[in-house]
Amino acid sequence: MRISVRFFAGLREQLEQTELELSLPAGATVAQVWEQTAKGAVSGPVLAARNMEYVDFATHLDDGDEVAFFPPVTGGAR
Amino acid sequence: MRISVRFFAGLREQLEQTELELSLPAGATVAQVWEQTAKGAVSGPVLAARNMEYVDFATHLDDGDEVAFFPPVTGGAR
Amino acid sequence: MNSVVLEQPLDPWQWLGRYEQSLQGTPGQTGATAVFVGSMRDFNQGDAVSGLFLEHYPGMTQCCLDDIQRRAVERWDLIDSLIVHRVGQLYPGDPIVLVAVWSAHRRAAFEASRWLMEELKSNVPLWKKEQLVAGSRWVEKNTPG
Amino acid sequence: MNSVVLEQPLDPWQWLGRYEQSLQGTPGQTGATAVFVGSMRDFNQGDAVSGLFLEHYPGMTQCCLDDIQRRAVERWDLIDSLIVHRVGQLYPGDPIVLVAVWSAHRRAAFEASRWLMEELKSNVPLWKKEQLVAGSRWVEKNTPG
Repeated sequence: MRISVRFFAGLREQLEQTELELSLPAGATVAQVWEQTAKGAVSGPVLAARNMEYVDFATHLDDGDEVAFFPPVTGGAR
Repeated sequence: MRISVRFFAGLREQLEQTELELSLPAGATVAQVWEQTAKGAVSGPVLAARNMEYVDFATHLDDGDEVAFFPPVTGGAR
Repeated sequence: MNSVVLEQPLDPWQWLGRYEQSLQGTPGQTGATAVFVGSMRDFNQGDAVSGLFLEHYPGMTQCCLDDIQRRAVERWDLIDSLIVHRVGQLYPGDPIVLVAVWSAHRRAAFEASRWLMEELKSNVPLWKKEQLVAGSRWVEKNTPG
Repeated sequence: MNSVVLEQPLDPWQWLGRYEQSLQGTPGQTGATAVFVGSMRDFNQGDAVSGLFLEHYPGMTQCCLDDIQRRAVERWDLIDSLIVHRVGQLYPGDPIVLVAVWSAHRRAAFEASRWLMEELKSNVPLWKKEQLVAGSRWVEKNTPG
Protein backbone atom coordinates (compact mmCIF):
# COMPACT_ATOMS: atom_id res chain seq x y z
CA MET A 1 0.00 0.00 0.00
CA ARG A 2 1.01 3.65 -0.56
CA ILE A 3 1.55 5.92 2.44
CA SER A 4 2.38 9.65 2.32
CA VAL A 5 4.69 10.81 5.09
CA ARG A 6 5.18 14.39 6.29
CA PHE A 7 7.58 15.94 8.79
CA PHE A 8 7.27 19.25 10.60
CA ALA A 9 9.35 21.78 12.52
CA GLY A 10 12.59 20.62 14.17
CA LEU A 11 11.99 17.07 12.97
CA ARG A 12 11.73 18.21 9.35
CA GLU A 13 15.04 20.02 9.79
CA GLN A 14 16.82 17.08 11.48
CA LEU A 15 15.71 14.70 8.75
CA GLU A 16 16.18 17.27 6.01
CA GLN A 17 12.95 16.02 4.52
CA THR A 18 9.46 17.57 4.24
CA GLU A 19 7.45 14.76 2.68
CA LEU A 20 7.86 11.46 0.89
CA GLU A 21 5.88 8.48 -0.37
CA LEU A 22 6.39 4.95 1.00
CA SER A 23 5.32 1.56 -0.27
CA LEU A 24 4.50 -0.82 2.60
CA PRO A 25 2.87 -4.23 3.06
CA ALA A 26 -0.82 -4.21 4.06
CA GLY A 27 -1.39 -3.78 7.81
CA ALA A 28 1.85 -1.89 8.44
CA THR A 29 1.89 0.37 11.51
CA VAL A 30 2.88 3.97 12.21
CA ALA A 31 5.94 2.57 14.01
CA GLN A 32 7.10 0.82 10.84
CA VAL A 33 6.82 4.07 8.89
CA TRP A 34 8.87 5.77 11.58
CA GLU A 35 11.58 3.09 11.49
CA GLN A 36 11.88 3.30 7.73
CA THR A 37 12.10 7.09 7.61
CA ALA A 38 13.77 8.38 10.77
CA LYS A 39 16.46 5.68 10.82
CA GLY A 40 17.38 6.34 14.45
CA ALA A 41 18.60 9.80 13.52
CA VAL A 42 16.16 11.63 15.76
CA SER A 43 16.31 12.45 19.46
CA GLY A 44 13.53 13.75 21.72
CA PRO A 45 9.80 13.10 21.86
CA VAL A 46 7.89 12.65 18.60
CA LEU A 47 4.15 12.81 17.99
CA ALA A 48 2.33 11.09 15.15
CA ALA A 49 -0.85 11.84 13.24
CA ARG A 50 -2.73 9.68 10.75
CA ASN A 51 -4.94 11.58 8.32
CA MET A 52 -4.61 14.66 10.54
CA GLU A 53 -5.64 12.97 13.80
CA TYR A 54 -3.29 12.13 16.64
CA VAL A 55 -2.55 8.39 16.86
CA ASP A 56 -0.11 6.21 18.74
CA PHE A 57 2.67 4.35 16.98
CA ALA A 58 0.92 0.96 17.15
CA THR A 59 -1.88 2.14 14.86
CA HIS A 60 -2.35 0.11 11.66
CA LEU A 61 -2.52 2.01 8.39
CA ASP A 62 -4.66 1.78 5.27
CA ASP A 63 -3.70 2.35 1.66
CA GLY A 64 -3.55 6.07 0.87
CA ASP A 65 -3.13 7.23 4.50
CA GLU A 66 -1.17 10.36 5.27
CA VAL A 67 1.14 9.97 8.27
CA ALA A 68 2.82 12.96 9.90
CA PHE A 69 5.58 13.12 12.51
CA PHE A 70 6.40 16.19 14.57
CA PRO A 71 7.78 17.43 17.90
CA PRO A 72 5.52 18.51 20.82
CA VAL A 73 3.48 21.55 19.82
CA THR A 74 4.19 25.06 21.11
CA GLY A 75 1.42 27.33 19.84
CA GLY A 76 -0.51 29.94 21.75
CA ALA A 77 1.27 32.47 23.92
CA ARG A 78 3.60 32.67 26.88
CA MET B 1 -19.88 69.95 63.88
CA ARG B 2 -21.38 69.90 60.39
CA ILE B 3 -21.82 66.58 58.58
CA SER B 4 -23.09 66.12 55.00
CA VAL B 5 -25.18 63.01 54.49
CA ARG B 6 -25.93 61.30 51.18
CA PHE B 7 -28.17 58.37 50.23
CA PHE B 8 -28.02 56.18 47.15
CA ALA B 9 -30.13 53.73 45.14
CA GLY B 10 -32.97 51.91 46.90
CA LEU B 11 -32.14 53.62 50.18
CA ARG B 12 -32.46 57.05 48.57
CA GLU B 13 -35.88 56.05 47.26
CA GLN B 14 -37.07 54.57 50.59
CA LEU B 15 -36.04 57.68 52.49
CA GLU B 16 -37.13 60.01 49.70
CA GLN B 17 -33.97 61.96 50.35
CA THR B 18 -30.76 62.42 48.33
CA GLU B 19 -28.66 64.54 50.65
CA LEU B 20 -28.87 66.71 53.74
CA GLU B 21 -26.73 68.56 56.28
CA LEU B 22 -26.66 67.63 59.97
CA SER B 23 -25.35 69.43 63.04
CA LEU B 24 -23.93 66.99 65.60
CA PRO B 25 -21.88 67.14 68.81
CA ALA B 26 -18.13 66.57 68.40
CA GLY B 27 -17.16 62.89 68.35
CA ALA B 28 -20.50 61.66 67.01
CA THR B 29 -20.44 58.34 65.14
CA VAL B 30 -21.75 57.08 61.82
CA ALA B 31 -24.37 55.14 63.80
CA GLN B 32 -25.71 58.40 65.29
CA VAL B 33 -26.04 59.93 61.84
CA TRP B 34 -27.94 56.82 60.73
CA GLU B 35 -30.31 56.98 63.71
CA GLN B 36 -31.08 60.63 63.10
CA THR B 37 -31.75 60.22 59.39
CA ALA B 38 -33.17 56.76 58.70
CA LYS B 39 -35.52 56.80 61.67
CA GLY B 40 -36.03 53.01 61.60
CA ALA B 41 -37.78 53.33 58.25
CA VAL B 42 -35.30 51.14 56.39
CA SER B 43 -35.10 47.36 56.03
CA GLY B 44 -32.24 45.26 54.69
CA PRO B 45 -28.47 45.62 54.82
CA VAL B 46 -26.93 49.10 54.69
CA LEU B 47 -23.32 50.08 53.97
CA ALA B 48 -21.68 53.30 55.10
CA ALA B 49 -18.85 55.42 53.71
CA ARG B 50 -17.03 58.35 55.29
CA ASN B 51 -15.37 60.72 52.85
CA MET B 52 -15.79 58.09 50.14
CA GLU B 53 -14.20 55.22 52.05
CA TYR B 54 -16.08 52.28 53.51
CA VAL B 55 -16.35 52.47 57.31
CA ASP B 56 -18.27 50.66 60.00
CA PHE B 57 -21.01 52.33 61.99
CA ALA B 58 -18.87 52.79 65.13
CA THR B 59 -16.51 55.20 63.33
CA HIS B 60 -16.20 58.66 64.89
CA LEU B 61 -16.65 61.65 62.60
CA ASP B 62 -14.87 64.98 62.18
CA ASP B 63 -16.31 68.36 61.32
CA GLY B 64 -16.99 68.64 57.58
CA ASP B 65 -17.11 64.89 56.94
CA GLU B 66 -19.32 63.48 54.20
CA VAL B 67 -21.20 60.34 55.24
CA ALA B 68 -22.99 58.16 52.70
CA PHE B 69 -25.43 55.26 53.19
CA PHE B 70 -26.33 52.77 50.51
CA PRO B 71 -27.42 49.18 49.86
CA PRO B 72 -24.98 46.40 48.84
CA VAL B 73 -23.45 47.20 45.47
CA THR B 74 -24.39 45.39 42.26
CA GLY B 75 -22.08 46.64 39.52
CA GLY B 76 -20.21 44.64 36.93
CA ALA B 77 -21.97 41.98 34.93
CA ARG B 78 -23.92 38.75 35.31
CA MET C 1 -3.22 52.53 33.82
CA ASN C 2 -6.61 54.14 33.65
CA SER C 3 -10.11 53.68 35.03
CA VAL C 4 -13.08 55.52 33.62
CA VAL C 5 -16.69 56.08 34.68
CA LEU C 6 -18.52 56.56 31.40
CA GLU C 7 -21.92 58.11 30.74
CA GLN C 8 -21.83 57.55 26.97
CA PRO C 9 -22.22 54.26 25.07
CA LEU C 10 -19.20 51.96 25.43
CA ASP C 11 -17.58 50.32 22.41
CA PRO C 12 -15.02 48.04 24.11
CA TRP C 13 -13.00 47.12 20.99
CA GLN C 14 -12.64 50.74 19.95
CA TRP C 15 -11.50 51.63 23.48
CA LEU C 16 -8.93 48.82 23.44
CA GLY C 17 -7.58 49.77 20.02
CA ARG C 18 -7.13 53.39 21.06
CA TYR C 19 -5.73 52.53 24.48
CA GLU C 20 -3.10 50.15 23.11
CA GLN C 21 -1.87 52.86 20.76
CA SER C 22 -1.18 55.03 23.81
CA LEU C 23 0.53 52.27 25.85
CA GLN C 24 3.86 53.08 27.41
CA GLY C 25 6.81 50.72 27.17
CA THR C 26 8.06 48.48 24.40
CA PRO C 27 5.37 46.31 22.85
CA GLY C 28 7.61 43.22 23.14
CA GLN C 29 7.15 43.12 26.94
CA THR C 30 3.50 42.09 26.79
CA GLY C 31 2.89 38.40 26.22
CA ALA C 32 -0.72 38.25 27.38
CA THR C 33 -3.80 40.45 27.30
CA ALA C 34 -6.98 39.34 29.04
CA VAL C 35 -10.21 41.23 28.52
CA PHE C 36 -13.65 40.87 30.03
CA VAL C 37 -16.75 42.66 28.79
CA GLY C 38 -20.01 42.49 30.75
CA SER C 39 -23.15 43.31 28.80
CA MET C 40 -26.77 43.92 29.63
CA ARG C 41 -28.95 40.84 29.32
CA ASP C 42 -32.66 41.04 28.47
CA PHE C 43 -33.57 38.44 31.07
CA ASN C 44 -32.94 38.19 34.84
CA GLN C 45 -34.47 36.07 37.60
CA GLY C 46 -37.17 34.82 35.23
CA ASP C 47 -38.30 38.22 33.98
CA ALA C 48 -37.82 40.07 30.70
CA VAL C 49 -35.82 43.24 31.31
CA SER C 50 -36.23 46.15 28.92
CA GLY C 51 -33.73 48.60 30.42
CA LEU C 52 -31.30 49.19 33.25
CA PHE C 53 -30.34 52.31 35.13
CA LEU C 54 -26.89 52.26 36.71
CA GLU C 55 -26.57 54.65 39.64
CA HIS C 56 -23.16 55.58 41.05
CA TYR C 57 -21.53 57.76 43.73
CA PRO C 58 -19.34 59.88 41.46
CA GLY C 59 -16.15 60.48 43.47
CA MET C 60 -16.25 57.24 45.42
CA THR C 61 -16.98 55.08 42.37
CA GLN C 62 -13.90 56.52 40.67
CA CYS C 63 -11.73 56.05 43.79
CA CYS C 64 -12.82 52.42 44.20
CA LEU C 65 -12.11 51.62 40.55
CA ASP C 66 -8.66 53.21 40.88
CA ASP C 67 -8.07 51.27 44.08
CA ILE C 68 -8.91 47.77 42.82
CA GLN C 69 -6.90 48.46 39.67
CA ARG C 70 -3.84 49.54 41.64
CA ARG C 71 -4.12 46.45 43.85
CA ALA C 72 -4.35 44.13 40.82
CA VAL C 73 -1.37 45.74 39.10
CA GLU C 74 0.75 45.33 42.23
CA ARG C 75 -0.36 41.82 43.10
CA TRP C 76 0.20 40.35 39.62
CA ASP C 77 2.96 42.74 38.50
CA LEU C 78 0.86 43.76 35.49
CA ILE C 79 2.26 45.88 32.68
CA ASP C 80 -0.97 47.87 32.37
CA SER C 81 -4.71 47.84 32.98
CA LEU C 82 -7.82 49.59 31.70
CA ILE C 83 -11.25 49.62 33.36
CA VAL C 84 -14.26 51.38 31.84
CA HIS C 85 -17.64 51.18 33.60
CA ARG C 86 -20.89 52.54 32.25
CA VAL C 87 -23.34 54.53 34.38
CA GLY C 88 -26.76 55.91 33.45
CA GLN C 89 -29.38 54.35 31.18
CA LEU C 90 -28.63 51.09 29.38
CA TYR C 91 -30.55 48.77 27.05
CA PRO C 92 -30.22 45.03 26.32
CA GLY C 93 -26.97 44.24 24.52
CA ASP C 94 -25.20 47.39 25.74
CA PRO C 95 -21.74 46.79 27.18
CA ILE C 96 -21.72 47.65 30.91
CA VAL C 97 -18.11 47.14 31.83
CA LEU C 98 -14.72 46.58 30.20
CA VAL C 99 -11.79 45.19 32.19
CA ALA C 100 -8.45 44.69 30.42
CA VAL C 101 -5.02 43.70 31.74
CA TRP C 102 -1.66 43.42 30.04
CA SER C 103 1.05 41.14 31.47
CA ALA C 104 4.18 39.22 30.55
CA HIS C 105 2.60 35.78 30.98
CA ARG C 106 -0.92 34.47 30.56
CA ARG C 107 -1.54 33.17 34.07
CA ALA C 108 -1.31 36.67 35.59
CA ALA C 109 -3.62 38.10 32.93
CA PHE C 110 -6.30 35.43 33.42
CA GLU C 111 -6.19 35.62 37.21
CA ALA C 112 -6.09 39.42 37.45
CA SER C 113 -8.98 40.02 35.05
CA ARG C 114 -11.17 37.58 36.92
CA TRP C 115 -10.21 38.98 40.31
CA LEU C 116 -10.93 42.53 39.10
CA MET C 117 -14.45 41.54 38.03
CA GLU C 118 -15.19 39.95 41.41
CA GLU C 119 -13.82 42.97 43.31
CA LEU C 120 -15.74 45.30 41.06
CA LYS C 121 -19.00 43.50 41.75
CA SER C 122 -18.56 43.39 45.49
CA ASN C 123 -16.79 46.65 46.34
CA VAL C 124 -17.42 49.43 43.84
CA PRO C 125 -20.44 51.67 44.57
CA LEU C 126 -22.71 50.96 41.60
CA TRP C 127 -26.36 49.99 41.76
CA LYS C 128 -28.56 48.50 39.07
CA LYS C 129 -32.25 49.25 38.70
CA GLU C 130 -34.00 47.02 36.21
CA GLN C 131 -36.93 48.18 34.11
CA LEU C 132 -39.53 45.43 33.68
CA VAL C 133 -42.93 45.31 32.01
CA ALA C 134 -44.49 45.62 35.46
CA GLY C 135 -42.42 48.54 36.76
CA SER C 136 -38.85 48.59 37.99
CA ARG C 137 -36.77 47.01 40.79
CA TRP C 138 -33.34 47.34 42.33
CA VAL C 139 -31.04 44.38 41.82
CA GLU C 140 -30.19 43.23 45.33
CA LYS C 141 -27.80 40.39 44.85
CA ASN C 142 -24.82 39.57 42.71
CA THR C 143 -24.62 36.30 40.86
CA PRO C 144 -21.78 34.02 41.99
CA GLY C 145 -18.52 34.35 39.99
CA MET D 1 -18.51 30.11 15.69
CA ASN D 2 -15.35 30.45 13.67
CA SER D 3 -11.68 29.54 13.85
CA VAL D 4 -9.12 31.02 11.49
CA VAL D 5 -5.48 30.28 10.64
CA LEU D 6 -4.14 33.66 9.57
CA GLU D 7 -1.04 34.47 7.53
CA GLN D 8 -1.54 38.26 7.66
CA PRO D 9 -1.04 40.60 10.63
CA LEU D 10 -3.72 40.21 13.33
CA ASP D 11 -5.54 43.23 14.78
CA PRO D 12 -7.58 41.56 17.55
CA TRP D 13 -9.84 44.53 18.33
CA GLN D 14 -10.76 45.04 14.68
CA TRP D 15 -11.53 41.32 14.37
CA LEU D 16 -13.75 41.46 17.46
CA GLY D 17 -15.61 44.54 16.28
CA ARG D 18 -16.33 43.00 12.90
CA TYR D 19 -17.19 39.58 14.31
CA GLU D 20 -19.69 40.94 16.83
CA GLN D 21 -21.50 42.78 14.05
CA SER D 22 -22.03 39.43 12.35
CA LEU D 23 -23.17 37.58 15.49
CA GLN D 24 -26.36 35.57 15.30
CA GLY D 25 -29.04 35.81 17.95
CA THR D 26 -30.37 38.68 20.02
CA PRO D 27 -27.66 40.79 21.66
CA GLY D 28 -29.49 40.64 25.00
CA GLN D 29 -28.56 36.97 25.49
CA THR D 30 -24.88 37.65 26.02
CA GLY D 31 -23.93 38.76 29.51
CA ALA D 32 -20.21 38.04 29.34
CA THR D 33 -17.42 38.17 26.78
CA ALA D 34 -13.94 36.94 27.68
CA VAL D 35 -11.03 37.57 25.37
CA PHE D 36 -7.41 36.50 25.47
CA VAL D 37 -4.70 37.83 23.17
CA GLY D 38 -1.23 36.29 23.16
CA SER D 39 1.54 38.47 21.73
CA MET D 40 5.14 37.96 20.77
CA ARG D 41 7.62 38.88 23.48
CA ASP D 42 11.12 40.11 22.75
CA PHE D 43 12.61 37.98 25.52
CA ASN D 44 12.50 34.24 26.27
CA GLN D 45 14.58 31.96 28.50
CA GLY D 46 17.09 34.73 29.12
CA ASP D 47 17.66 35.69 25.48
CA ALA D 48 16.58 38.63 23.34
CA VAL D 49 14.34 37.39 20.54
CA SER D 50 14.12 39.42 17.35
CA GLY D 51 11.61 37.35 15.41
CA LEU D 52 9.49 34.22 15.47
CA PHE D 53 8.44 31.85 12.72
CA LEU D 54 5.25 29.91 13.37
CA GLU D 55 5.04 26.68 11.41
CA HIS D 56 1.76 24.78 11.06
CA TYR D 57 0.26 21.68 9.44
CA PRO D 58 -2.41 23.40 7.36
CA GLY D 59 -5.37 20.98 7.36
CA MET D 60 -4.68 19.50 10.79
CA THR D 61 -4.13 22.87 12.47
CA GLN D 62 -7.53 24.01 11.24
CA CYS D 63 -9.22 20.75 12.31
CA CYS D 64 -7.71 20.95 15.80
CA LEU D 65 -8.80 24.56 16.28
CA ASP D 66 -12.33 23.64 15.16
CA ASP D 67 -12.30 20.69 17.51
CA ILE D 68 -11.25 22.47 20.72
CA GLN D 69 -13.70 25.27 19.92
CA ARG D 70 -16.59 22.84 19.45
CA ARG D 71 -15.70 21.11 22.72
CA ALA D 72 -15.59 24.42 24.63
CA VAL D 73 -18.93 25.58 23.22
CA GLU D 74 -20.58 22.31 24.23
CA ARG D 75 -19.00 22.02 27.65
CA TRP D 76 -19.82 25.58 28.78
CA ASP D 77 -22.95 26.08 26.66
CA LEU D 78 -21.38 29.14 25.04
CA ILE D 79 -23.31 31.50 22.81
CA ASP D 80 -20.41 31.90 20.41
CA SER D 81 -16.63 31.71 20.05
CA LEU D 82 -13.90 33.09 17.79
CA ILE D 83 -10.32 31.83 17.54
CA VAL D 84 -7.73 33.43 15.25
CA HIS D 85 -4.15 32.09 15.22
CA ARG D 86 -1.26 33.60 13.30
CA VAL D 87 1.21 31.53 11.31
CA GLY D 88 4.32 32.65 9.42
CA GLN D 89 6.78 35.36 10.36
CA LEU D 90 6.16 37.48 13.47
CA TYR D 91 8.01 40.29 15.24
CA PRO D 92 8.02 41.46 18.89
CA GLY D 93 4.67 42.98 19.85
CA ASP D 94 2.73 41.18 17.10
CA PRO D 95 -0.44 39.43 18.30
CA ILE D 96 -0.10 35.65 17.87
CA VAL D 97 -3.48 34.41 18.95
CA LEU D 98 -6.96 35.72 19.72
CA VAL D 99 -9.45 33.62 21.70
CA ALA D 100 -12.91 35.05 22.40
CA VAL D 101 -16.01 33.50 23.94
CA TRP D 102 -19.52 34.85 24.47
CA SER D 103 -21.76 33.42 27.19
CA ALA D 104 -24.76 34.24 29.36
CA HIS D 105 -22.77 34.42 32.62
CA ARG D 106 -19.20 35.39 33.41
CA ARG D 107 -18.00 32.18 35.00
CA ALA D 108 -18.44 30.20 31.78
CA ALA D 109 -16.65 32.89 29.77
CA PHE D 110 -13.65 33.04 32.13
CA GLU D 111 -13.30 29.27 32.38
CA ALA D 112 -13.80 28.54 28.69
CA SER D 113 -11.31 31.15 27.46
CA ARG D 114 -8.63 29.87 29.80
CA TRP D 115 -9.33 26.23 28.92
CA LEU D 116 -9.15 27.04 25.21
CA MET D 117 -5.71 28.60 25.62
CA GLU D 118 -4.38 25.55 27.49
CA GLU D 119 -5.82 23.15 24.91
CA LEU D 120 -4.46 25.27 22.10
CA LYS D 121 -0.97 25.19 23.54
CA SER D 122 -0.91 21.46 24.15
CA ASN D 123 -2.92 20.01 21.26
CA VAL D 124 -2.90 22.19 18.16
CA PRO D 125 -0.05 21.51 15.67
CA LEU D 126 1.88 24.78 15.75
CA TRP D 127 5.61 25.18 16.26
CA LYS D 128 7.60 28.27 17.15
CA LYS D 129 11.10 28.95 15.91
CA GLU D 130 12.76 31.88 17.61
CA GLN D 131 15.25 34.13 15.86
CA LEU D 132 18.07 35.20 18.21
CA VAL D 133 21.22 37.21 17.70
CA ALA D 134 23.16 33.95 17.62
CA GLY D 135 20.97 32.06 15.14
CA SER D 136 17.59 30.44 15.67
CA ARG D 137 16.06 27.68 17.80
CA TRP D 138 12.83 25.73 18.07
CA VAL D 139 10.82 26.38 21.23
CA GLU D 140 10.55 22.98 22.87
CA LYS D 141 8.43 23.54 25.91
CA ASN D 142 5.30 25.40 26.81
CA THR D 143 5.21 27.63 29.85
CA PRO D 144 2.80 26.49 32.58
CA GLY D 145 -0.68 28.05 32.44
